[in-house]
Amino acid sequence: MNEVSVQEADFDVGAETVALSAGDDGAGAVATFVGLVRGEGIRAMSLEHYPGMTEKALAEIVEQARQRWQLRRVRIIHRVGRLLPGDRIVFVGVSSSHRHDAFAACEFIMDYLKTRAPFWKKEETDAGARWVDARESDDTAAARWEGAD
Amino acid sequence: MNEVSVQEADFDVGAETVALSAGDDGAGAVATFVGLVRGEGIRAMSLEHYPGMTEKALAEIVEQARQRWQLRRVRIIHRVGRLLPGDRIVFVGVSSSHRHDAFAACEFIMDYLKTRAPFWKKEETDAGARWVDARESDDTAAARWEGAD
Amino acid sequence: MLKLLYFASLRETLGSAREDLELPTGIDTIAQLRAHLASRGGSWQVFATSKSLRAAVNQAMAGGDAPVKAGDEVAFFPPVTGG
Amino acid sequence: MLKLLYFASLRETLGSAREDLELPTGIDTIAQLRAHLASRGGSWQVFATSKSLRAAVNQAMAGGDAPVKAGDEVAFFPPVTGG
Repeated sequence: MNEVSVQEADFDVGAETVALSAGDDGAGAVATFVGLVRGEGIRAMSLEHYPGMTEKALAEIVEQARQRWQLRRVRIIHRVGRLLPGDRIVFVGVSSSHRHDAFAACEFIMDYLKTRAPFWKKEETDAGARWVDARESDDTAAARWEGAD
Repeated sequence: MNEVSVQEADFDVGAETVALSAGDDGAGAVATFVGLVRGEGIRAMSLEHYPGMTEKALAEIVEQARQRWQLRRVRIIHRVGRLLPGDRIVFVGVSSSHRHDAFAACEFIMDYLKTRAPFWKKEETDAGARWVDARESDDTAAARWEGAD
Repeated sequence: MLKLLYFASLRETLGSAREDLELPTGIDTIAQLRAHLASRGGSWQVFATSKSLRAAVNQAMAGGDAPVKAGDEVAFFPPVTGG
Repeated sequence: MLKLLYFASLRETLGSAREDLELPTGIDTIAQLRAHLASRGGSWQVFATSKSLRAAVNQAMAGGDAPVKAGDEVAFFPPVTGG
């Protein structure tokens, strides 16, 4: 099964979560994350990416997570195109024998995805369209994994 | 909606995850955890609990999580009775505006549930039935939240 | 009267899930109640010998110093293993 | 020949998503390529003025010292904001 998908289509959170442990009775722990478009005066959001590099960057992040923790299955789905408030943007799911590895890897993947995978968000507001600025807090979140665990 | 359920029945992971953000466009982040029965020479597992205290203990853990982080919705489902390898045992889901709060609260709730909620597991193996011993690593995991974040 | 509950391996060790106990004079804490139960001898000595046994008073975790009084619900059980 | 790609706000600033560039002599690194592009003037000066602009060579993040050679795919873009 493909670990990484970049797609316009929505995804089935339940099916993706269940697939992380289906048929694997060594998987005692599944941690997942879903990121959604928040309202906050936003009418819509458009996600652009760098086809080719995106998939490589995500696969590289998964590889790094596998080197740090004992993982069984990993799944990343990131949507691109135009999304509305409440729409799902990203799914990250990790299965492991033990919960700490699943939690840590899931958060690590999100932190690295936020700072290393070539996606860009443009918001449509009542005042017009604007590109979302990168946030320093995301750099800080990613940096704390360096030397950790 | 009830935040805490203790039940024999299985649950719908997808529906529970979706419900954490449905109709709330301020929810930008949903973190979930599913714990499952691992095989490892186990034929089945029976979960006993202390009705009344269990629900209070879980509600208290949710309350503590809400005091530590900015959370929107929280959901805990814990199954009791006889379960087979691969069966789901527990679901913890948290929604928040931001991912760090969702991740931290979800892991905190699991760590505290493991050490403070009155559930007991009995495994059925080929060599007979045995009560599962509490693990020191669970105490360590719960203790690290004291004074943290 | 005290409502006493025993769970999991302790329930099996004692062969009892619950009992109603007329609270004897001089028993005001969990520690004193444990000593009283241990004095029954046989499998009840687990209340003296087990260091890991936990207690709850009225469905909240309680240490040895926790007060017990008539009308309370007191539970004893091994360390929890849920999740 | 170099394949150049521009993304997001940079693409809009330049009014260009991609171009094929005959690599001028003396340009061996990302930093030199940036200086060359900035020398076009107008909106291209963003390559000199923007501190946050990122680069990738053959789809891997690259710093200013990273070598570039004919046949490479080089991309420039603002800091990423996915997730």
